[in-house]
Amino acid sequence: MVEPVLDVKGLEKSFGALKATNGASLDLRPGEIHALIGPNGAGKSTLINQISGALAPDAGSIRFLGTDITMLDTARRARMGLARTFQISSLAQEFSALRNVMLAVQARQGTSLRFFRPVASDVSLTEPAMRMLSRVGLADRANVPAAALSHGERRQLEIAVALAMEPKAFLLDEPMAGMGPEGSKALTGFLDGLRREAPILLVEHDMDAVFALADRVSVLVYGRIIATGSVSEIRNDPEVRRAYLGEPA
Amino acid sequence: MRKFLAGGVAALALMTAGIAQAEPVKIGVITTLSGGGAGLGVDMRDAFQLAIKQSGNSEIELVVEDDAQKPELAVQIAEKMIQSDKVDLMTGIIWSNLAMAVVPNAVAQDVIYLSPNAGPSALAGANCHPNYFNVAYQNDNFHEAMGEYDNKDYKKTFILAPNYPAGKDALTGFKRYYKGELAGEVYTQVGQTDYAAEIAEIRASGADSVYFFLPGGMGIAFMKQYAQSGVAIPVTGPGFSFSQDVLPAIGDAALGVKNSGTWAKDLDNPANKAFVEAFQKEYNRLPSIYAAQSWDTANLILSAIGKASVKDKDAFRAALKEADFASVRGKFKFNTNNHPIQDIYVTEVVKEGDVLTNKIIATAFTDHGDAYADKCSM
Amino acid sequence: MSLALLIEQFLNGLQLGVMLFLIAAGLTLIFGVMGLINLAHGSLYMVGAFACATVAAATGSFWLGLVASLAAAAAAGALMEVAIIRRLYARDHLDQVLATFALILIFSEGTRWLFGSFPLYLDIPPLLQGAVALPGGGQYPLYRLAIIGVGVIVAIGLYLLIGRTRLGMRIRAGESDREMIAALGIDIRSLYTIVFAFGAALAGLAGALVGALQSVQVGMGEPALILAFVVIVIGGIGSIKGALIGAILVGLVDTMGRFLLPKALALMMPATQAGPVGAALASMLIYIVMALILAFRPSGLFSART
Amino acid sequence: MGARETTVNVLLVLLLPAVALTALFIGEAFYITLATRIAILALAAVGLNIALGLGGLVSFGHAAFFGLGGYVAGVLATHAFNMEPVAFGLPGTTAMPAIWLVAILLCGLVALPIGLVSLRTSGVYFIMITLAFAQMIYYFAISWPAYGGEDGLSLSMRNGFPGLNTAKPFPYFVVVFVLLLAGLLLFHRLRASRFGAALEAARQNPARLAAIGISPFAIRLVAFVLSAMITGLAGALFADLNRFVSPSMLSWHMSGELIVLIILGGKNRLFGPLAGAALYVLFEYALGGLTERWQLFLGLVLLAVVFFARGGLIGLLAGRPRHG
Repeated sequence: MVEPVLDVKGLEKSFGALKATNGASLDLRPGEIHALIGPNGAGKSTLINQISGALAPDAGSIRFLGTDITMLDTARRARMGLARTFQISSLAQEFSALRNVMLAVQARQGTSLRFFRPVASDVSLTEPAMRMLSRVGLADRANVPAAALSHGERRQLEIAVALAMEPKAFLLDEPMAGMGPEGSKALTGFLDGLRREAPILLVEHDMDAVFALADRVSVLVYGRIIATGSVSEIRNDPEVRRAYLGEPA
Repeated sequence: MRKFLAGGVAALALMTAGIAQAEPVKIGVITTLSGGGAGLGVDMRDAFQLAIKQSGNSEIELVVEDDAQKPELAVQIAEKMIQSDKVDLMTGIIWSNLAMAVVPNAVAQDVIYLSPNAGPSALAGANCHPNYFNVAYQNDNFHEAMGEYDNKDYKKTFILAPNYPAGKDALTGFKRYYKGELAGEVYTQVGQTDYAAEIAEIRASGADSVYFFLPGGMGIAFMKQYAQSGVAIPVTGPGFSFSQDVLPAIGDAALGVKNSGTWAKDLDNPANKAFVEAFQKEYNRLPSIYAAQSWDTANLILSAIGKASVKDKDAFRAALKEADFASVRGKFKFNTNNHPIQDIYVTEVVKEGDVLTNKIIATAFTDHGDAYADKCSM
Repeated sequence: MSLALLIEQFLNGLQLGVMLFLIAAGLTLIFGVMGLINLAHGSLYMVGAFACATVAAATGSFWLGLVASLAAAAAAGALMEVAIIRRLYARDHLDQVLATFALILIFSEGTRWLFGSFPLYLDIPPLLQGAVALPGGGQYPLYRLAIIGVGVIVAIGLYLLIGRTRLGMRIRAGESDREMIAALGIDIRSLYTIVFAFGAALAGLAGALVGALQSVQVGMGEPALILAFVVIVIGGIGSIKGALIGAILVGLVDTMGRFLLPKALALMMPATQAGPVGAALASMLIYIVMALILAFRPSGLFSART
Repeated sequence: MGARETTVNVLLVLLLPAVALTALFIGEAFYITLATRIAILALAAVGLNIALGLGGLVSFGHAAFFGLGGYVAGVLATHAFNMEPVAFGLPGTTAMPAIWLVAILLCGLVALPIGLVSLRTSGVYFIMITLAFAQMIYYFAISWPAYGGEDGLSLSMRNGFPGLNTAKPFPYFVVVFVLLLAGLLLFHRLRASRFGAALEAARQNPARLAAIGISPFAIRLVAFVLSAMITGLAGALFADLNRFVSPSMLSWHMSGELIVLIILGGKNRLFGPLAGAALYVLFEYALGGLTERWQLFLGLVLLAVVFFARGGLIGLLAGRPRHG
C-alpha cells in the first residue's frame, strides 16, 4: 500500500466540557479526493483547523509527507505544501484578485523578505499569478479588489490562491458553498482534474458534488469518524444512514 | 503671538513723556502657563508684567509664551524668540530641566538670560556663562539652609526626595551642612502620589525629624498623607513646598512647619511692602516666592536699562552685575558666577485670619553664596 | 525590619491596590460592554476630585462633596457619551485612542479655565481622621482603612449588580452579543449611556477619595490613568475580577518594591548607590511585571473577551 | 495612488524647502528651524507608519525609540567632548553619520526583544504592552544619573556632517530633508515590495496569510524593528536640532503625539506623516502664540479630524485612497 500523503491519528480537542474532536483518524492518499462529511456541529471545522494548524490538538498526531507536523504552526505546514481554502473570507480584502494570488506565489517562493523591488512590475510574480487566475476563469477580473468580487468569484479566487501555492495536498473547506448550480458544476469538473496534481481533502455539504467526485468518503459525527469507505459503501452503511441521514435503522 | 505692550496705555505714556525714554527693549518670557505646573508660571508672569507696568517704561515689549513644561517645546520657543522676535533678554523658566534645555544654547547665541527660579548646579559651576544671571537661588541653597538650621534641634533626620537630579542635589545640599545622623535616605518616584510606604518607613526609622524635598503636587500629597498618618515626628522642608501657591491645598497640615526661603511676605523692607501690596491689589491673592523672584528679576532689568543700552552687551552685563535695584529680599548682590549672595531665612507656616502664610523666625545664613562658584572660571 | 512594619506596608499595598481598583473598575466595565478604550477616564477621575473639593469647600462637608463627585462625574460621563463617545463604538481602537486623547486635552484645559491653575484643598472628613493601632505596635490611618472598606463594598456591589440584577443581565448580554440584545428590544443606546455614566461615577468616586489624600490639580488623572490601564491589562480587559486582582497585584508589587528593593540592593552595593538604583528599579517594576504577565498570558489573567 | 494625491504630495514635498529657502533669503532663521522640526517629526512618524499604517500595529510606545535615538546622539557627543570612551574602549563621536548608524542599530536591537514579547498580543493589549515598555525606559532614563536624568543632556554644539556647517540652520535643514526624502522613498518602495504586500495582508487577514505559508508574526516583527530604526534615526536628528535630549522625548505624550501626526495627515498614506507633522507644528506654533489655552483648541481639532476627516489632511485634499 502506498504511503498516505496526510495521516491523521487519534486527534482530540475539547472546549471546556465539549469534546469537539474525539479520537478522529483519517488519511489522504496520492491522487484521490477524500470527502469529509457530517451533520452541522459534527466538528468538521475544528478538525480542519487542527489539520491546517490554526488549532492545537489536545492529543493525537498529524503526519504530512512522512513528517510529524503536529507541533508546527500554520505557516510552516503551508510551506510544506498543505494548501487550505476558507469558507468565507478572502486573503486580503483591499488587494486586487491578482495581488492576492501574487502573495501566494511569493509565499511559495519564500521571498517575502524582499524590501525594494516593486511587485507590480515583477513578472516572476505577475505571470504565474495570472496563469492561476486564468485557470479558474478569473483573468478578466484580475484588477478588481477582492472586496468587490461576487461571492462565487471569491470562491474561485480562493482556489486560485491555493493553486498558486503548488501544494502537495489541498484542504478545501466547502468550496461549493453559496455557488449556483452552474458554478457548482463547473467547479466539480475543475476539481475532478485537480486531483491529478495533488490529492484533495474535501469538506462539502453538496452531496451531488461529493458523490460525483469522492474516491473515498469519511463521515464525522460528534467528533468521531464513524465510517470511511467508497461512495457506495457509505451510502449503504446502516450506521451512517442512522446517524447522518436520520433514517431509522 | 501674544504681545504685551506693557505701559502702552496713553495716559502712562503722557505721564512719562517728559522723561528721556530708554530705547526699545524686547524681553522674551518663556514660562509654564498650561498643564499641572501652570500655577508657578502664572505667578511668575503676573509679577513680571506688574513690575514692568509700574515702571511706566512704555518701550519695553514682552513676548510671553507657554512652554507647557515640555523641554523640547521650550527650546523651540527660545529659538523663535532669538531668531524671529530678536529679543534682547530672556527670562521666565520655572523648572531646572527646562532651564538646562534652553539656557546653554541661548547664552551661546549671545542672548542674556535671567533666571527667575531655577538654579541647576551645572550652570553655577563649570558651565557658568557671562550671559547667564540667576536672580533666584542656586538649587542647593534652600536645602543647605535647612540642614544648617536643623542642626539646632535635631540629631537624627530622615531625608527623602524624588529620584532625579534636582532631588539628589537637594539631599546633597542638605547633607553639606547637616551634621547629625541620618535615620534614612529615600528616593521616591518622580510624580509619585502615594507616600504610605515611605511614611511607614519614617515611623519605623526612629528619626527625630524629617526633611523632604517634593515639589508641586508631590509635596502636597506627602504633607496631607503625613498629617493623616498620625506620625508625630516634626517635618522641615524647603520653601517651595510651603509657598503661597501650594499652602491652600495642603491646608492646616502645614501649620507650624519650618521651611527655608529667601523671601517671605513679612520681610521688613519698603520694596517688599510695596510689592506685596501692589500684587494683592492687582491680582487679589497673596504673592508666592515665584512672584517675588520674578518681581526682582524685572526690577533688576529695569535698573540695568537705566544705566546702559541693551545693544551694548558688555555694558549691559556690567550694569546687571551691579544689581543696583531695591530687592524685595532686602540685600542682594551677585557672586563671581552671577548667582546671588543673599540671606536665607527660616520661616514658619502660620495662620493669619483664614489664610495660611509664612512668617520669618530665624536667619539660617547671612550673605550666602553657593558651593559651585569656585568651579566657575569667570 | 519589624513585623509591624511589614504588616503596615502590606496594608499600604492593599490600599493602593484598592484605590487602583476603584479607578480601573469603570474603565474595564466600559471596555467590556462597549469595547471602548477610553483614555479620558482619568479626566472623569479629575472631575470627581474637583467637584468634591469645590462642594466641600463651599459647604464644609466632605460627605456632600462625595455625593457631588458622584453626580458630577456621572453627569460629565453621560454628556461625554451622548455627545462624543457614542460615535466611537463602531470605530477601531486607533480612532478611540485619538478621540479620547483629544478629550484629555479639552478636559484639562477646560478645568483650568474654570478653576484656575492652583491646586485645590480637600481634607479627609473629621470622622475618619486619626490612626488605629495595629497588632505588633504599628499604627494605620483610619482613612486608608476606610478606602479599603469602600473598595471591598464596591467590589461586592459590582459582583451583585452584574450577577443578580436586570441591569447586570443586560450588561452581560451586551458583552456577549450586541445584536442579540438589540433584537431583544432593549434600548442599547440608553444602556450604553447608563453603563458609561456608571463607570464615570466610579472614577469620580475614586477621584474624590484620592483627592483627600493627594493634591487636587489639573493633570492628576494622567498617572492614575496609566496605572489603571496597567491594572486592567494585567487582569484581562473587560473582567471586573481581573481588575480587582490586577489592582491588588500592582498595589502590592509597587509598594513592596519601593520598600524592599533599596534594602535588598544595599546588601550588594554601597548604600548611597542602592537608594537611587533601588528607586529606579522600583519605578520600572510594575511595567516589568506587566510585560512578563503578557508574555505568558497575552490576554491577561482573566480575559473576558479575546 | 490617485493623480490628485500625487499632486498634493509633490506640493507638500516642495513646501518645506520653499519655506526654508524663503526664510533663508529674508533672514528669518527661525522658520528654517520650524521646517526642520516638521521634517524630523515627519520622519519619526514615517517610521511609525510602517508599523501602524502598513501593519496595523498601534504602537503606543514609539517614543522609546525616538528618545533612544536622541540619547545616542547626546551620549556619543558628550563622550567625544570629554574625550572619554563610551564602552569597551570605543570613543564617542560628533560625526552625524556614525551617530545615525549607532542610533539605527541600537533601536533595532532594542525593538527586537520588545517586538518578540509584544507581538504575541494584539489589539488593546498590544497598545498597552508597547506603552509599558516605553514607560520602563522612561523611568530608567529619569532616574539614571549618568546622563542627566530628568534634567536631560545638553549638547555643547550640534554634531557635524562632513563638508557641511551644520551649526547653521539651513545646511542642517538640508541634511534632515534629504533623510526625510530617503525615509519616504524607503516607505514607498517597502509598501510596493513583496514584504509590503505580506505586511499589508498581515493587517487585513493574519489567519489567511499564515495559511499560504507566510508567518504574520515574523513579518510584523521585521516591520516593528524597521519602524523603530527609522523613528530612532529621527530621534537622533531631533536631539541635534534642539542640541538637547531629555526623558520627555521618551514619555507617553510623545508616543501619543507621533500617533496623532499620522492620523492628522492620513493613516497609511505615503505623505500622511509629513502633512500631519506640518499641521501639528503649525497648530502648536500659531495657537501657542495666540492663547495659552491652545491645548484645548488642539483637542477640538483632533476631535474634528476623527469625526469629519477620517482620511486626515491628505484624505481631505486628495480623496479616498486607491489600491492596486
